[in-house]
Amino acid sequence: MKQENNKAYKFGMVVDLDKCTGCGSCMVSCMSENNVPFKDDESDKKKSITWMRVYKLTNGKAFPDTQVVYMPRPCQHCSGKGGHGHSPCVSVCPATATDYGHDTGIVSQIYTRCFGCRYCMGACPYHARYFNWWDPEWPEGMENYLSPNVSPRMRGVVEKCSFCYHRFQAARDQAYAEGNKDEIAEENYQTACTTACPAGAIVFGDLNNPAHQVHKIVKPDPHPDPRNKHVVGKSRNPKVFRLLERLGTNTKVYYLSEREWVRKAGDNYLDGEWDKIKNHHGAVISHD
Amino acid sequence: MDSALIPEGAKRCSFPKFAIGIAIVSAVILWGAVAMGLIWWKGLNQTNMNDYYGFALWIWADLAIIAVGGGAFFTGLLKYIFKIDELKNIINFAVIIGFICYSSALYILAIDIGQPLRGWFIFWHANVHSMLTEVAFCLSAYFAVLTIEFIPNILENRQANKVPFFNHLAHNMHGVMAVFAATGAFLSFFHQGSLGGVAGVMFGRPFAVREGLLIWPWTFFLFTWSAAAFGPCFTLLVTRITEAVTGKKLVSDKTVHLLAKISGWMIVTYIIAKIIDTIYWAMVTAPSLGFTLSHFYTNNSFYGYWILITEIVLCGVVPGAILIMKSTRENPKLRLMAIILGVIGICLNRWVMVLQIMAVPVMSFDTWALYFPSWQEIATTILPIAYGIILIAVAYRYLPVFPQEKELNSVEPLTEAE
Amino acid sequence: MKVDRRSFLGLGLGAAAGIAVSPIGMKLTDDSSIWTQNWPWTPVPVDGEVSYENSVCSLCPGSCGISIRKIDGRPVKIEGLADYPINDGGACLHGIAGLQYLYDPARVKTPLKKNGDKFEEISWDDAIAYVADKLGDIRKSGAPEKLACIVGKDQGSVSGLFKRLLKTFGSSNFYTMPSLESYLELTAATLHGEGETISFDLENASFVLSFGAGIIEGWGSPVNCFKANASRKQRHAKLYQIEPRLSNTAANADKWIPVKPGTEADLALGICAVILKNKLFDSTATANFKGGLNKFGALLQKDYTPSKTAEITGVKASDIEKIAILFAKAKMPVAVFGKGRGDGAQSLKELVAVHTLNCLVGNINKKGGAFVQPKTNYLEFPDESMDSIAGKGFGKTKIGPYVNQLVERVNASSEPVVEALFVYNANPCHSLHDSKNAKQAIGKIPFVVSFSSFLDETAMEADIILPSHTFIERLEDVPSGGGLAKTVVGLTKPIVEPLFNTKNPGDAILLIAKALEGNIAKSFEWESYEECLEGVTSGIWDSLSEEGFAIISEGIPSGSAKVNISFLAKNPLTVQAQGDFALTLIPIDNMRLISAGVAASPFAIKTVSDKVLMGRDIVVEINPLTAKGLKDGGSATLTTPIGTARVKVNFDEGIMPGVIGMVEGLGHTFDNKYVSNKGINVNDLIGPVIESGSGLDAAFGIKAKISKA
Amino acid sequence: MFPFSFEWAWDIGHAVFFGGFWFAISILGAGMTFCILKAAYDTMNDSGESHH
Repeated sequence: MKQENNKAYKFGMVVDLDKCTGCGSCMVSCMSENNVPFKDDESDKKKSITWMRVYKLTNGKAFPDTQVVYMPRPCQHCSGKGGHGHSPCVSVCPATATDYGHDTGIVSQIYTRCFGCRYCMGACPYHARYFNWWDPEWPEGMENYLSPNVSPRMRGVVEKCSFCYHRFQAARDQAYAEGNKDEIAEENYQTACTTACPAGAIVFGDLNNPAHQVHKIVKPDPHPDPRNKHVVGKSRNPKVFRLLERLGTNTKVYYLSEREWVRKAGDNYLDGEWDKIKNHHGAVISHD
Repeated sequence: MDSALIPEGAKRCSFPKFAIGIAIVSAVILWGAVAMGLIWWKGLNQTNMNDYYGFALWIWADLAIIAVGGGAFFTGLLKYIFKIDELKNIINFAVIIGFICYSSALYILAIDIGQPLRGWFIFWHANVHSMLTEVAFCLSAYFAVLTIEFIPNILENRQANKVPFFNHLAHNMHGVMAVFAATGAFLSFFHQGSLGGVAGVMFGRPFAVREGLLIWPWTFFLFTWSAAAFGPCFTLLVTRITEAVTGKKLVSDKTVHLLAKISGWMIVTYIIAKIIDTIYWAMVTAPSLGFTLSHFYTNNSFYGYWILITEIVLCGVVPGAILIMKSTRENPKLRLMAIILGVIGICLNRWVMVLQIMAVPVMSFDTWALYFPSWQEIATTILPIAYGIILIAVAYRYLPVFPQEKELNSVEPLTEAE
Repeated sequence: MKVDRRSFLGLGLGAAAGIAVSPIGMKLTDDSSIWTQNWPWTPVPVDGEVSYENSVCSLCPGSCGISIRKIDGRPVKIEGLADYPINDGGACLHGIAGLQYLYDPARVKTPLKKNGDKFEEISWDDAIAYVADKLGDIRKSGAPEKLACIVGKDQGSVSGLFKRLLKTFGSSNFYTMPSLESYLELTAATLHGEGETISFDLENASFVLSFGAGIIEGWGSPVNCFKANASRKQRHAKLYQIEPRLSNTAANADKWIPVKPGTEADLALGICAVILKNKLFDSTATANFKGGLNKFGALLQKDYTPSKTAEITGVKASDIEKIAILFAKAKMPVAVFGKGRGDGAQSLKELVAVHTLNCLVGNINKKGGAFVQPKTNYLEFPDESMDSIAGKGFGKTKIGPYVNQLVERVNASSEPVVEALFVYNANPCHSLHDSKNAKQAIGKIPFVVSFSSFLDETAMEADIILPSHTFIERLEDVPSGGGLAKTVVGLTKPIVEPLFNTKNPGDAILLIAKALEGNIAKSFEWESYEECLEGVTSGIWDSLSEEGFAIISEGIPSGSAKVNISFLAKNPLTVQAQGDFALTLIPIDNMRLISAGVAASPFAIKTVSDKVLMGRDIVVEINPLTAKGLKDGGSATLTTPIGTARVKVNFDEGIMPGVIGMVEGLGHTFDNKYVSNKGINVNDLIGPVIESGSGLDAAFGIKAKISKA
Repeated sequence: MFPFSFEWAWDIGHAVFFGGFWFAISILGAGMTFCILKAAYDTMNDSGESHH
């Protein structure tokens, strides 16, 4: 299954949760960029399509020690155990309707191929995948604002965040036009949520490229985690963590927070486990 | 009026009585058909499924009926491969039950998918790494096998049999049935297993994921084994019900005891494996991912420890024990209780492996999700039962399903009820 | 017989086999799946040439620069405009969703005239003639002051035109809805003198002491505030948030100081007391104080000792002292006022008390402090031509200082105090406290002219609607506001041809003025609004038309500011919540909703949490300690002195015991199923409380009780 | 599913999976063909007898 190009991007994201204000710009920018539909009642969040969803986390303490943090959650674009591209969803899709781009690290979704078995949704622990329970409908005239870069989905198929793949295609075409085949400028490919964030909390780029912001912040470990061979690309920044890293999903969306309880909320730990690892969390016996 | 079609010497109720019975059951089918129509016309928004419950009642029903339908391949395996000739007395019926289960499974899949008209993509654009792909291929192939196994029995209908070609065809098919049975066993092994694999490979779902052998998680083997173990229970249960309804003895105790015994030992071996698997999962797998057993069983009253204990002890260990001991096995009441518990157990196992997986939160800040099916889901799930009843009734009335029927009922000339 | 059956069976099987092997089945299967991939009822957006246009968003005082992506002239996406002096690329969810307003189902597509209780379409000519005719009668009757006008904000040329029309007509009854801008000016006027205004250098402040200002809840110039707040991390600047609930701002702050609702002013005075007592103030700054600093100090030492303040506010005495010292000793401290978005009800005592902290520590007109400078006015209107009627009418005093008094007077008096009302860019029937009361008043006015783009609650009360272009379809100057440390005027440009038979409100005014003839027409001798705009902004027009914006003022103002402390020295009373129930209901400003002006877009509503809106039910925040007898997520009945509502409750440890929080901006009732008939309008439950001395509606909340439904 | 559908790959996964599948299918196919042909043959034979 190895079809890696000599020039492979590994697009990823890091979200600074201390900066995130929970304002919702990323959600709306995503919706309008990707022709996401809306219904008259969207308050049932289990039936509401939000490629980018902002979760509200609390530290569970009583007044006045309560703390709250907002966590934007796009598709995590898992590269699967050992980073071989077998993400939880890609490996289960019976019709190859979702696939892992070994040249980009992006998990794609082919709406015209999907026949709606929803196995991928069951397999995704992040609830990043959404099913079109209804036909998409727009009020009269409003379909005029739909973007031709992203095809509206029909009823009965699964959809999810694509890291604005159409923007990658545009940037790639631009790079080709400018004659530098295998180098897309960092600023030329940014997702809609990243550019919209008024707090500048989201940073997006190529995790393989040391020159990119995202790489500088995350400092992905080139070697597998000695404590769990399935985990690769673990951050060597002690303030950076990933969601459910222990499962070996190897997400490419990282989170950054100064607050310990927030970092702890990123995964599940048995009693006492966290205290053992928190201090050298991320900064694992740093290779190289 | 339809006496010409009824097997020679067999006593059946009057046609009007039969017709009325069929009509009543057909009403249920109609109800289901309406729901089915709604779902196809308006889409899956007719269900109570949501983005947390992509898999729900239907997938459970699928897994459950395929599991209990496992009696067909297993009995076939014993009869044709292991040459346990005694089972010829029940193999026809086992096949019919299997046929009903598998045709129902296919029908449920057809309404469960969001784009039924694209259903064939699963074959055309097959992703061979997906357990579901394996299920689809083996399941449909095995359905072909069941059809093939069913045909001879149909051709043995009094009128059909008069047609020389059919007569010969039936004869020849019996001749090579072993080959078909072997193929069926091969296919069943894989799709039953893959259904277990469906859950076992979800490494994003600590409640479902299991280690395993090569590409196959332990659930793969547990599902195959449990289908073989509990399938016969269902065969025996349906036989018992048919006997009750027809007021006739249709299968000799000898045969029943034999199948019950085999089933018993299968259940015991399975439940030992299941217990080991559960302990390993609870002690090693889940903790390695940061989860304690209590996380899965103590949030709400529905998904409590009771479900685990009921599945493994009450509906696993108990029926197993009853069926392996001669004294209890040959006690009709205890045996009936055991096979009922067994059938409940396998269905409960499939429920847990579909719906509890969806209910358990994985992200530390996520919440439990509970779900109750819409009437459309319920109606479409009950439809196969009605369809099964009709098919069995028709088969029993017009086909020589039970070779022992005549000898077992030769003595008393009574008018039976249907 | 036998033969028949056999041949029949043979035939049947043959046919079946035939169809099975024929390609018909395959073809149909394939075609059907292709059909599902191109369902005619699933739109396919047309592709075309991509282009970008810059403009300015005027949905809120933020006035952010926006870039609109177009496909063959069809706008498909709004994004923040990079390098724009206010938002530099960032954008808020409402601006990004702007295109949904363009196609809003509730848009008024052509002038409408009320006939009985339903609207009829009429032409612009008839509409203008009708309005001019009605106004003409009022003028003839010799009481021109009975024409009143309510606008969203008193800034920009369009408001200027309304004001001018009223003046030349002969009325001084020009009202603006409450806005942070107006509060800043009022505070400045009280402490520093008329014509001054205040802004805050949040981008540089090293210690921000916010008295409930929702710095990331839409306060001031939202996106600019988001950026300033986000940069705290790099600058190691601190934010202390004082308010009764854990708002997003409080959650994001370095410290959240819960305070009893409505006692912010007392806390500020308590802090002043500590600063004065411990000589932590800047003596060069206090040199600028007049109006009885000593009297003020004495008063504080008597009534606002840490212990007494702690009593009133619920903040520990030790904390009050700590905060005072931190604030006074900080390198670049700034105290920020204006609860929530700052455009709701405010108490002048609170505004002045908080700003006095800035004056005491001497951060006025210093980097990272508060800026005090004259209001910038870039508009140069030629002198109006006034006739005797105009002069006489305009000379008469206003009905009341603020909209609330207007509403009060109209409802109180039997014969109409207002004959005709213009409403532009405002929705008083939804956003004023006791909105039912406001609705009644508007309904009582014989002739109401709405210039709304949408058939909102106020427009529905109007007798005639002269629909305006949305900000995507029109030309307008949009000055920044809301305490922004610099003043930037942006130019909103028409991005698309108007979708419907609407006009630029500026042009509508010109038409009315011309139709009124006489001195009024003479005062509006422009061919079009565009010509007018170019004229009145001539000073900055080149920059506006070329850059898309003009920076009027920037950087730290020179000179210090005199401080007149007499208002506080008179020891004004702190406003109390109306009623005598045990709990206090306070409104919550939620960034994902809009409390004043237009309603939130479908996209914005979609992002609203199910802990705020569940189906049709609004969800209120309540501390578990206060929620005796209630079930988390269950229904309850909320009662205040002016109303009762069915709500759902959400147990939240992030709100003070004894307080109930209800979000603002829901409960719209117009015809847009995506945003209307969701929850209730908190202003139906809270009534105005007029602050003595300022005349402001200072209702920070209202007493309430809640019980299981 | 077929070498001409574009997900097809000549790797182990496909070889094993489709190998097994087509093997089973061909057995069923062959088995049925045999039965039908033989049945037809037998039918012709005994009808031949009846003429004598």
